[in-house]
Amino acid sequence: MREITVVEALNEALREEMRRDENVVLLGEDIGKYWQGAFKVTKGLEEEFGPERVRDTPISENAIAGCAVGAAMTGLRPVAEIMFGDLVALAMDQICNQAAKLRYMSGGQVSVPMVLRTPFGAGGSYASHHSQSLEAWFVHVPGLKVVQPSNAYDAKGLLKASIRDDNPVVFCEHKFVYGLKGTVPEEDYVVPLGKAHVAREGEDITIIATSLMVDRALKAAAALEEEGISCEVVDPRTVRPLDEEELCASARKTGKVLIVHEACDTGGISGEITKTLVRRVFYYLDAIKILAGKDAPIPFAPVMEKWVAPDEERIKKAVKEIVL
Amino acid sequence: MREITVVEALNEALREEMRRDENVVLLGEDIGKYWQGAFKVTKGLEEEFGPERVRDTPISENAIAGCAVGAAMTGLRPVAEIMFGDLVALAMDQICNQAAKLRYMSGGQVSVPMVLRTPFGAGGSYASHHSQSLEAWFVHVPGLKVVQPSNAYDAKGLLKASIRDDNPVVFCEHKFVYGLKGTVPEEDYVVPLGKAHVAREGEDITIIATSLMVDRALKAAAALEEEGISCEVVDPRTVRPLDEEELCASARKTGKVLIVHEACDTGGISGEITKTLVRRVFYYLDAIKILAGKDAPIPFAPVMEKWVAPDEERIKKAVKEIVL
Amino acid sequence: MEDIEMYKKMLEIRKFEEKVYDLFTQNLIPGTMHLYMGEEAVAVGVCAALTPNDFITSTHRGHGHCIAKGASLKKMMAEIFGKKTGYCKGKGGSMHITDKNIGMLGANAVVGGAIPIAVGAGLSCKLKYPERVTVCFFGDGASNQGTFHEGINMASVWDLPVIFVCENNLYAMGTRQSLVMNIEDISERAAGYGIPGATVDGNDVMAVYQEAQRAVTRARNGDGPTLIECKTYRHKGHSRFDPAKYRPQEEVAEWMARDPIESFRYKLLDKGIPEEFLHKIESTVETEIEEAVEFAEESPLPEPEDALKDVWVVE
Amino acid sequence: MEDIEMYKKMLEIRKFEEKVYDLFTQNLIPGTMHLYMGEEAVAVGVCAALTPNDFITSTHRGHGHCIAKGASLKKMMAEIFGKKTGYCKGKGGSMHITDKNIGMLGANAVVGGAIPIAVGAGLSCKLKYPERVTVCFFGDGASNQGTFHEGINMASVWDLPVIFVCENNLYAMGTRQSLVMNIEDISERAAGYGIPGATVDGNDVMAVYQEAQRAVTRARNGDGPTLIECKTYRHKGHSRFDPAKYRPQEEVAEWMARDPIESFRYKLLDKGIPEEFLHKIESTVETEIEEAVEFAEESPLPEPEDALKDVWVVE
Ligand SMILES: Cc1ncc(C[n+]2csc(CCOP(=O)(O)OP(=O)(O)O)c2C)c(N)n1
Ligand SMILES: Cc1ncc(C[n+]2csc(CCOP(=O)(O)OP(=O)(O)O)c2C)c(N)n1
Ligand SMILES: [Mg+2]
Ligand SMILES: [Mg+2]
Repeated sequence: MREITVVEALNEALREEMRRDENVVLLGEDIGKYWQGAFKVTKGLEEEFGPERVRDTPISENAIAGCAVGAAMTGLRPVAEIMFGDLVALAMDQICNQAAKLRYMSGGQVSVPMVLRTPFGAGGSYASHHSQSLEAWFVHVPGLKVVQPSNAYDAKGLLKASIRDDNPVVFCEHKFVYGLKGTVPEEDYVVPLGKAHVAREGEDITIIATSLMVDRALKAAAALEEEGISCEVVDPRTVRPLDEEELCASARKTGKVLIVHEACDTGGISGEITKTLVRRVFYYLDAIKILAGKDAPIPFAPVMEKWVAPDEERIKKAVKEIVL
Repeated sequence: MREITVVEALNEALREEMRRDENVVLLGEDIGKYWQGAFKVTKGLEEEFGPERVRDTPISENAIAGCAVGAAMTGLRPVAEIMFGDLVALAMDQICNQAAKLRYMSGGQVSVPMVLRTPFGAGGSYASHHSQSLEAWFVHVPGLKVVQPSNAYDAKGLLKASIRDDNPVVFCEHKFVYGLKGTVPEEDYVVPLGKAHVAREGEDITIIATSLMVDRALKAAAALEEEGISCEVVDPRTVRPLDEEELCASARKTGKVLIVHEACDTGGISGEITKTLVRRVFYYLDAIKILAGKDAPIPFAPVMEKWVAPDEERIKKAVKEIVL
Repeated sequence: MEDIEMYKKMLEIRKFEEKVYDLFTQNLIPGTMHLYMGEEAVAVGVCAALTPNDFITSTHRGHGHCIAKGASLKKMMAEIFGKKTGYCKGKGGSMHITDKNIGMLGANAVVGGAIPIAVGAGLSCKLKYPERVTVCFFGDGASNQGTFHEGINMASVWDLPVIFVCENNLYAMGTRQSLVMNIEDISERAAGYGIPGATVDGNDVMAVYQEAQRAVTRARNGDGPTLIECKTYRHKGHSRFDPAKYRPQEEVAEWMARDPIESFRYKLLDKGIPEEFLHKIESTVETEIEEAVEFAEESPLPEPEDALKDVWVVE
Repeated sequence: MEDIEMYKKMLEIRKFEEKVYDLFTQNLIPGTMHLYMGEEAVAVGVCAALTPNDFITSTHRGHGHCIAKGASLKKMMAEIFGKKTGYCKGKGGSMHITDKNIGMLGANAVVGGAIPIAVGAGLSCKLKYPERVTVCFFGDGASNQGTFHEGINMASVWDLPVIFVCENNLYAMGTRQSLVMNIEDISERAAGYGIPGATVDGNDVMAVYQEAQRAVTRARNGDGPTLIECKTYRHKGHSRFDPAKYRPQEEVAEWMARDPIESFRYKLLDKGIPEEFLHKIESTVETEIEEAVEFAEESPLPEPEDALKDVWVVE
């Protein structure tokens, strides 16, 4: 099968969904023909679908999200882009108080089938205003689904599923997942929301990793294999709803768990995952360990920036501390 | 000693700090002489300190927070009020991207000694836009401190400590903690940030409860005492920084932990507390249980609203499930 | 809409709220309550220019908008009572009443929160329902929110069929307009977005109606949004038991003397409508309100566990 | 400030950025980079009207503001290199340079994010330092953010000494102004807040200086804020390797022909300043830049663990 990057996979997902359903419209800053999206995810789409369906917006994050909410309530299926994930801070009211709650507050009368796409993550020396991973904020909001693809296949299938989902979905793309290549079929498929993926099977320990950390965990697992340690790598793919069954099954099988995410440790989703495991499989567990981003904003200088996120070496070290 | 309500205690804290330090200024919607604050926390303050220091603002939450940030960077010590905690969603950029990070991004050149006060919590049939508990959002942001007083003594002492602290502090008041009465000394005191309070000593189980849930946990504990179950109730008071020592010490002592908060279960701070306990005292623990708000927006009708938050009965039941 | 119908609608709002206020002071209604009394001419005048398919968004002070757009008094009352038969099954209450079938996209308790939502509905109109428009109601206080600026600008550059109706009742809670903005007419802000703005007497239902019609026509013709400011006044305090002492007595008296319903009644009489006819309308409305209260009182409460329904769309 | 000094400052910005751009294309500088080249007259003209105690806030395109306000080229360069000796110890980089000692409250990478911060600094001026003012720089794109609306309105009602300087370089990334607002002059928005607005040729340093002086005088006299729009143009793309193909060639050519530094140089020569004198300034600047690069290159990197410092104030 052909190999494409995550950016290409996302672009295909948008293109195919727009062809399939004329209600799918895109809005965001510089997503149109002049810039094609800050990370080129919307490349060529204005050219194909025109400026009515691919809308360059003013720099107005809260209105972008809110416009998507209103459009979604009235029959469109908007996919809004917030150019950098850190800037969701400007749109929290529309995402969390409006999109997430309008169905509930109206007693189920309306639905808000929108997707809010945004690139999270560090690694490019973009400093503290362009590098955070804030999925935990959304995980805490009933009414939202939260997706974090880690590879091209999932990216395409999950984005399609998100667009077809009748709930508001926050779709968290990682800037350094964008360039990862993977095999992606030509034919239409979706990856259902709420289903984890066992990215690698193993016996000694379960590594639950999200987004870019899946790639690092897989590399660590491959290296550890050579040292005789067999790691199972589980990628939740959607952090809300969380596939508790799969996560618990793996944890129960190996009895040892390492949770890895790039977002800051304190308050990150590792807490929620730990809680889930403690609730459901506490008595089967020998050890749970968390390896997350350091508790600091993301610094600019590469030597510091590289240091704040978990890497392959640290994952290996953490696994050994648990297993050996 | 005299008994006063939490509202009165907070009002005293503001008044005394404003007398002590002329750099302390207040800003917020309807906090001045015409309305005195939605919950009357700022009663009489414009009358005493004048409109220059007690500033009624336009309805502009992000600018309220941001104005506080700029004022704090340049020598004032602003205390900003967001009228309802749900509306912090509009001010997340200024609180989380600016207040929290400016010190860091400037390499330590500036500090942002501001307090953002806001009433959280359900119970008044105010429905989904005026009832949430969102402390978990702030706990995930390095650079912020997050405070949740549960009684009048702490409320006054913690607010004073927050105003004197050189870091940005998000001060989460609960609407139904406001009316609780407690003894409060006349003389000046502070309650240091980062120190938990053992609100009741006990042997069989540790109940870690926050905000209004402390009151409910204490009532449950008193009732359980009669049934021969001895509960230790620990109130973290500040959820960031969390007093890990005290929490772990109590958990280690009793070996059984119940965590109670009103905020929605998924993604709430119970995850972070669980993670902390698992990290530090896993092998001393027989059981951890979480009792949190249901995973839904806060509904309007009292019969549903009452049902979504943990109450005394549910706390008792949960304790018994663990202990018996 | 006929002028008689407008009169009836205004009266429905007034009587509905008088009733609700009465029940509220008897502690029969939970939560808080923002009464629209005194501002009826705005909602009714604007909605008179709309079709049932057009959309509106509303505020924390939404009863008037709901009724003017044609909502069921029964289901509104039941919602305010927190009953299962209410518009939102008791989940929303007064501040979140929604009726999707009549294009009422919801009262909204975040001040200014519905402005971008109205822009989105306007986008749907443009792309899917070219014959429809969207009206966005909001207050003077809301016009200082970032959403006002972002939303109107976006609607302007996209030429969306959205009519922004600012209900300037001179106060946001206890805060007088002059304390929070340095302009007299909020419609002046329209120029900053390159759209027409107009200020109209919000207590004169026909004046509001005519201004709204002009804006609706522009919108339907694809000429984009308009900002209409309606100067009006609330008869009651902001919410619940607010005695509204921050308002000078003369100001209150002056505005009470300009009651939009009373003055319109005089006009109808002047026009030759027989008084008995108006009496009949008045008693019909009273009956409707009584029936609504009965419906609400007799309706069942939700189950506690219903709190977990409607959070997500479940396939 | 003397006009010769203004010339020198503009030149410092230009040469600094030419150097930085050069190093950047050689991959010697990490991250991204927003060059101010072409807009020098704005920062320099405005800052010429300020004292060292006045405050400014800045944007993602902040080099010019820093230099105009008097920042050290060495510490700026070191910061851009990500070195420990930089202004922010390598934590901020180009988009967050701050120098508290000269009242430079920080470049800010959230578009429009510094506007409310400037309002807060203005509040400090009013309450603590009545002789000071605050200048808030931001772009045309930023003027569509809610913060623009909320911040300017707040400064207006509180009569704060804040000068809002909109650097209208006609584009926000690839988005031309006309695509995102239906007005020509952003200064028109001032009327919506009841404050004076002015549009000025942002490539004419003396024109900017004079307009800024008027606004600064108003602010120092307690007469509140002003919105100044400076029409200008960036010589380079938005960031990094953006070739800026979305701009018509004639437009680019037209603006390049109106280089603010070149045209000011002609004026100085016309005024009788000897060319050798300007040459001397030019070579002084070159030397300063070389020294800055040397300083940056020779400076140590931060330790990885430094990432955990400066998160909180620790007693
Ligand atoms: C974003 C936000 N801020 C504050 C509040 C609290 N609040 C509710 S109504 C109100 C006043 C609104 O004034 P205005 O927009 O003039 O509407 P009016 O009440 O006069 O109809 C305030 C401050 C809120 N609900 N939402
Ligand atoms: C709130 C926000 N939205 C989007 C971005 C991404 N971004 C960075 S600069 C920029 C364009 C800013 O345009 P303008 O305000 O005109 O300033 P200019 O770059 O032209 O100087 C954008 C969209 C951002 N940093 N912050
Ligand atoms: Mg009002
Ligand atoms: Mg620009």
